[in-house]
Amino acid sequence: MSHEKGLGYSIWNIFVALFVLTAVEVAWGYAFHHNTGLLLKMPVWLFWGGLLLMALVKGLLIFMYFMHMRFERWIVWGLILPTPLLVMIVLAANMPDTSFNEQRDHPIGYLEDQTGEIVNALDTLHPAKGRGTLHGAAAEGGGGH
Amino acid sequence: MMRLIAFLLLIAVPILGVYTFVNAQEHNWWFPPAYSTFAPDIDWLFNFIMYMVAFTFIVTEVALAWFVWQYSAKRNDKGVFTHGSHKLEMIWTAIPAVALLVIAFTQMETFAKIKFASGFPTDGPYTREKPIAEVWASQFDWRFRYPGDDGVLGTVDDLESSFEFVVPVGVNVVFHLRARDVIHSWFVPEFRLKQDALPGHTIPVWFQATKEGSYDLVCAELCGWGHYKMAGRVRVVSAQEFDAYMAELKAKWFSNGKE
Amino acid sequence: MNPVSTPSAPVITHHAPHLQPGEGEPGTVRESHDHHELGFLRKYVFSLDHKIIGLQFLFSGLVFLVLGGLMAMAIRYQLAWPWTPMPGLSWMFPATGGAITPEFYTMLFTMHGTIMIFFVIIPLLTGAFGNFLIPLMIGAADMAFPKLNMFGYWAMWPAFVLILMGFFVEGGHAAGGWTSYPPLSTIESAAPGSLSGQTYWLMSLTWVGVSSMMGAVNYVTTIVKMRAPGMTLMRMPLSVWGLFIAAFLQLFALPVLTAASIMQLLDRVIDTGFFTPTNLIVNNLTPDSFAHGMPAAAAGGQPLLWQHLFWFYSHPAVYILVVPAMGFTSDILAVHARKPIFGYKPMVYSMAAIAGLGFIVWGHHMFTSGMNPALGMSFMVATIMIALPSAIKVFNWLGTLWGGRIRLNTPMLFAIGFVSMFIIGGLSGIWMAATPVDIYIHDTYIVVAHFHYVVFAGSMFAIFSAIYHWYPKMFGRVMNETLGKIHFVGTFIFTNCTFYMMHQLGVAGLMRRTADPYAYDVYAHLQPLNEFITLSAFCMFAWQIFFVVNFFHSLFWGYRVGRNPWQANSLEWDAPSPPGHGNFDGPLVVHRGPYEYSSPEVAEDYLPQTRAV
Amino acid sequence: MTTTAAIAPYDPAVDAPKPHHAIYDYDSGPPVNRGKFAIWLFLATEIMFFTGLIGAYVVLRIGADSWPDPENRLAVLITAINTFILIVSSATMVKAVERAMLGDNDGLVKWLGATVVIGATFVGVQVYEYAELIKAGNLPNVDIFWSTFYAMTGFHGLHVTVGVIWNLVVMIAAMRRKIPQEKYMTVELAGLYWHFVDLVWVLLFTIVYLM
Ligand code: HEA
Ligand code: HEA
Ligand code: CUA
Ligand SMILES: [Cu+2]
Repeated sequence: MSHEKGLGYSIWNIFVALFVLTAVEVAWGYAFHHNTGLLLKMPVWLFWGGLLLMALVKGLLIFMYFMHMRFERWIVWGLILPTPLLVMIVLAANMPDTSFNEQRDHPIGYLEDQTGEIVNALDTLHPAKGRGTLHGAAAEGGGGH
Repeated sequence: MMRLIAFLLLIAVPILGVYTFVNAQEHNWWFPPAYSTFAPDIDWLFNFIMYMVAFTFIVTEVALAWFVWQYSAKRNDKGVFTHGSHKLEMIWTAIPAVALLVIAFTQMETFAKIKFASGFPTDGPYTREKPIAEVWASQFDWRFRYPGDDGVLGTVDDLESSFEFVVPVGVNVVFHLRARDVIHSWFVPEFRLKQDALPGHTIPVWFQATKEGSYDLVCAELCGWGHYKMAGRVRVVSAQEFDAYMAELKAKWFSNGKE
Repeated sequence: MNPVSTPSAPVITHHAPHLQPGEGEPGTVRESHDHHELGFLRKYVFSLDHKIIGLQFLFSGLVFLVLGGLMAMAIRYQLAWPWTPMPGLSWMFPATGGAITPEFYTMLFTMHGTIMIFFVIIPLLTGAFGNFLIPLMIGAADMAFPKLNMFGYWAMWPAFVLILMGFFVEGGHAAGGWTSYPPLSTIESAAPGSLSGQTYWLMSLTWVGVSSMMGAVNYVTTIVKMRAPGMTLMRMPLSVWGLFIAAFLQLFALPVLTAASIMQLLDRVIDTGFFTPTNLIVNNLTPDSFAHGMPAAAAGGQPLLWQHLFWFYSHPAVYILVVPAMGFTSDILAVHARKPIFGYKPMVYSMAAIAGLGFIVWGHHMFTSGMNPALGMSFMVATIMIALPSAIKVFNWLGTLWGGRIRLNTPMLFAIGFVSMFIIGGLSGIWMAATPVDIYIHDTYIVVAHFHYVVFAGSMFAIFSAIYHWYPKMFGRVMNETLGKIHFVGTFIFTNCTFYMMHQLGVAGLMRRTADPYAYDVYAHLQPLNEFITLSAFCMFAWQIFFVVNFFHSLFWGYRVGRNPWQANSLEWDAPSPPGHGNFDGPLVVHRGPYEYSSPEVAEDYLPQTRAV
Repeated sequence: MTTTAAIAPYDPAVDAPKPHHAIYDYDSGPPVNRGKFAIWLFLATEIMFFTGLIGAYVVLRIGADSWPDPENRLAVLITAINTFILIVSSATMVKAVERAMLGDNDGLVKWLGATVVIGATFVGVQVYEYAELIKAGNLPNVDIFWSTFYAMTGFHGLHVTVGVIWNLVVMIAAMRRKIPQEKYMTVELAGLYWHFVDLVWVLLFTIVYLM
C-alpha cells in the first residue's frame, strides 16, 4: 500500500493551490459580481459558474489528496459514488416544485383590490365583519344540504 | 391435517378475493356514480389495471395454494434439486415487463388531460387564466369567490359564498384552488377529481360535470382535528339556473356586505 | 450446482503482532481472545454482544407492537362506532366518558403509524434480526464495532423516552399524520398536537435516525469485511443480502430525513421559514399573533419541499420494511421446502433493483399534492417498473416451493402467508402507481389496504415467521407448534377480513384519516363494512394471545433442542443454541452456498455450508 | 403434525457448546481497514445529510423572488480569512497523519495540537460572527436568507466542534503514547472526518458568502 511509505504527494503544493484558489474566489466575488461588481458586471451564470468551478476544484483537491482518494481502492470509491447521483436526483426533483413553480404565489391570504391596495382576504369573509358564521352563511347560501 | 387447512386458507384468498370484488358492486361498496367527463376514463383505467392484476393475482395465488398442497404430501424421497432456470427467469421477466409498460403508457393520456397545463380547456367560457371562481380552503370550511361582473378575481366586486359551490353543467369549469392556512384537498368522489390545496400556491383545476345534482365536496388531506367534518357541496345546475344563482348571490352580497 | 471452489483450510495466526482488527490481508483468520465471564450488567444490559443487543431490540420492538396494536384497536373502534364511549375506558377520557375526541383521533393514527414503522418494524427487522443474524450467518464472532452496536441500541432510548413523553404534553402528541406535512405540523395553532407534541416527535425521530445510521454502518462493514473463509458474497444467505441492501437504503436515504426533520424543528422552535409559507391565516389569526411556529417575515417557505425530502427517505423506508423480510422469507421457504432457492442470483439482483429503483419513485406519494405533473409522469413509470423485480421475486418463491418436500411448520406457514399477502399488497400498489387512478384513490382506504398488506401481512408476517424460525437459536428451545399453528390460522383469516375489505372502502371513495366518515352522505352506507372490519381487527388482536403465551411459555418450558432443529444449512445452525460469546466452537470454512437442500451428493436432504464432502 | 419432521431433542454430546473455545476473527474483504471502510460509509451519510440542508438552500434560493447580496449582509472578508484558517488546519492534519505513519509521536502531538488550536480558532471566529449578527438583529426568523444561513453554517459549525473534540481526544491518546505506529489509523480516521468538514466548508463558503 502506497501510504505506508508516506503521503505519496507534496502537501504544500496542494495547500498553495487551495490558498490561491480561495483568494481568487474572493477577488472574483468582489470584482465580477453580477450586479455590484467593482470591475465588470458579469451575467449571473458566468459569475456563479466561475465560483462553482473554483469551489469544485478546491473540493476535489481536498478529496483527492488530503483524503487521499487518489490512492484509494475501488471499494472506497464505491461507497461514495452513489451520493453525487442521489444529490442530483434530489435537486432535479425539487427544482420544478420549489424553484420554478409558476403556481407559487404570495403573499398568501391577501388579495389585491382594483386599486392595487392590499386587502386582507379574511376581512371580507370574517365572521365578525359581516358575513355571519360559517354555518349561518351556509344556510343563507341556500341549501342543497 | 395442516396440509388441508393451509391449502384451504390459501385457495380461499383468490376465491373470496374475487368474490368480494364482484359482490362489492351489489352492496354499493363500489365506485360512486361517475359524473364528470373524465370520470369514466379513470374508471376504465382502474378496471383495466384491475383485470390485468386480477389475472396475475389468481394465477399466482392458485399456484401457491396448489404447490403447497401438492408438495407437502408426505413422501420419503428428496425434493427436486434445481437452482433455477435461466429460461424461466427470462420469461417471467419479459412478460411482466411488457405488461407493466403497457399499463404505464395507457395512463399517460388521461393524466395529461386532467393535470397538464396543455390539457386544460381553452375554448369554453373558462380557462386557466380566466377561472370561474377561486376556491379557498381553510380550517375547516370551503369558500368560493366568483369574479363578479368585471370577470377579474381579486377586485372589489367579487362575490363570495361558502359551503356550496355552484357550477354549470356540461361546461368546462376551471377554478383556482388556494389554501389559507394548511394543506387541504379538493375531492369530489363523483367527479373522480382530487387536488391538494397548497398554501402559497394557486393551483388551476378543471372538470366538466355531466349531471345536475348536489355532490359532497370532501377534504381529503389531513388538515387538523376537524378534517373529518370539512364538508362542502358542489351543486351542478343548468346554465339558466347558474345565471340566476349569480344574480341572487350578487344581490345578497351587496345588500348586506360592505357596500 | 454452484461452481464450488473449496477453499483450503485457513492459516491461523495466533495473536498476530501489531495488527488492529481488520488490518490483515483478505483471507486472514486470527485467533483473537479467549472466553471470559462478564457481570450481569455487562452481559445483559450494556452488552457488547450482538446477540444480546438483537434481543434487546426484539423485546423493545414487541413492547411497542403492543402499544401500536392498542392504538389500532382504538382507531378501529372509532371508525365503526364514532363518538361512542369505549367500554371500560372512561377513566382515560373522563371528559367524554370514554369516547374518542377528534383531536385524540388524529393523534391516534399519527402515533400508530409512527410507532409501527419507526419503533416496531424497523427495529425488529434491522435491529433485532439484523444484529442477531448477520454475524451468525456469515460466521463472524461479533459485529465489526461492538461498542458502536451498543450505542446504536442505546441511541434508541432517547427516542423511546421522547416519543412516550410526547403523550403527556399539553395538547397531546403529534397529530399531523406520520407524514407530518407542514404547515399543519409547524404552526402551533394549526392543531393541538402541533403545540409541543410535534417537537417531541421530531426529536425522537432524529434519535431513531442516529441509531439506524450506527446500525447500518456496522452491518455493512461486518458483511463486507468479516465473512468466514469461503463465504463469498454469492454464498451469503438471502437474509444477509436483504439486511445488507436495507442497510444501504438507510445509509443513503435516512440522513435526508434527519436534515428535513431538523429543519422542521427549526421552523417550529426558532421560527425559520423552510417549510412554512408566509402570511398564512390560521384559526383566524394573522401572522403577528403567533407565538411560535410561523415566521413573521420569513418569505419563501415551501411545503412541497418537506414532502419531497420526507418521501425521499420514507419511500426507501418502506423497502427497508420489506427487503429484509423478503430475505427471511426466502431462507425460511428454502429450509422448510427442502429445496434450493430458485434462482439465487436473480433474487439478489432483484432485491438490489428494488432498492435502487426505490430511490427514484418517491414522488408517487405526491401525485395530487400540486407537484409538477410532468414529474408525476416520470415517477409513475419508475414506480410501475418497480413491480418487475418484485415479480421476479414472487415467481422465484413459487419456483422454490415447486417440487419441494414442504414441511408445514409454523415458520413455513407464516412465510407462505407472506408470499400470498405480499402479492395482494404489491398488486394494489399498481393501481396507485397509475397517476390518473391515483387522482381518485389517493388518500382513500385503498392506500390503507395496500400498505397494511405489505407492512402487516407482509413484514409483520415475515417477522412472526422469523421469530418462530430462529427462536430455537435465540433461546435454545422451540416454540410450541400447535399453538403456533393456531396462531397462524387465526391471524391469517382475520388479517384478510380486516384489510381486504378496506379495498372496497377505498373504491367507494372513503378517505383515510377521517374520524367520522359518516359525516358525509356519500359514505354513510359504509358503516356496516367498517363494523365488520373492526370486529375482525379485534379478533386479530385477541388472537395474538396465542403468540404471547407461546412466546413466554417457551422461553422457560419450551422443548429443548439441539443446534440444528430444522436441519438447515446456513452457518448459524453450526453454533450452539443459544450461541455463547464468540458464537462458534472453532474456525470455520465455508464450502458452498446455503441452499443445498435435497442435494444428490449426500444421503440426507441437507448439506450444511461447513461440511466438506 | 403430518409433514413436520420430528425435531431432534437436545443431545449434550453434540449440542453443548465446547468449553473454553477460542474466538476467531476473519478478514474477508478487500484490503481496506475496517475503520476506514466504516468512516467512509459514515461520510456518505454525512454527504446525504448536507444534501438535505444545502439542497433546501439551493432550491429555495433559486425559487426566491429576490435574494439579498451576501456581501451586504455578511462579513465576507473575515470569513474568507476564516476559510483560509480551516484550510491551514487541514494541512496540519495531513502532517499529523504523516507523522503518525512514520511513528513520530512528538511530531504527531505537535501537529495535532496545531490542528486543534486552529480548528478552535475557526469555531471562535464563527461564534464571534454569530454574536455580531445576532446583536444586529439578524435572527434566523427574519427571512429565508437568515434561516438557511444559520441552518447550514450552524450545522457545519457543530461538525467542526465535534471534529475539534475528536482531534483533542486523539491528541491526548498520543500524548499518553497510546498511538504507536501500527495504530496510525486512529489518527487517519479523525483526519478523514476533519478534511470532510473542511470540504463542506469550501462549498458552503462559496455558495453562501460569495454567490
Ligand atoms: C413494506 C412496505 C411497502 C411496500 C413493499 C410497497 C410497495 C409498493 N408500493 Fe406502497 N406504500 C407503503 C408501503 C409499501 N409499499 C406505505 C406505508 C404507503 C402509504 C404511506 C402513507 O401515505 O401514509 C404506500 C403508498 C403507496 C403509494 C401512494 C398512494 C397514495 O398515497 O396515493 C403508491 C403509489 O404509487 C405505492 C405504490 C407501491 C408499489 C408500486 C409498490 C411495489 O413495490 C409493489 C410491487 C409488487 C407487486 C406488483 C406484486 C408482485 C408482482 C407480481 C405478482 C408480478 C406481476 C405483476 C404485474 C404484471 C402487475 N405505495
Ligand atoms: C408497520 C406498520 C403498521 C402495522 C403493523 C399496522 C397495523 C394495524 N393497523 Fe395501521 N397504520 C400504519 C402502519 C401500520 N399499521 C400507518 C403508517 C398508518 C398511517 C398513519 C397515518 O395516516 O398517518 C396506519 C393507519 C391505520 C388506519 C387508518 C387510520 C386513518 O387513516 O384514519 C387503520 C384503520 O383501520 C389502521 C389499522 C391497523 C390495524 C387494525 C392493524 C393491526 O394489524 C394491528 C394488529 C396488532 C397486533 C395484532 C399487535 C399484537 C401484539 C403482538 C403480536 C405482540 C406480542 C407481544 C409480545 C410477545 C410481548 N392503521
Ligand atoms: Cu381540510 Cu382536511
Ligand atoms: Cu412509496
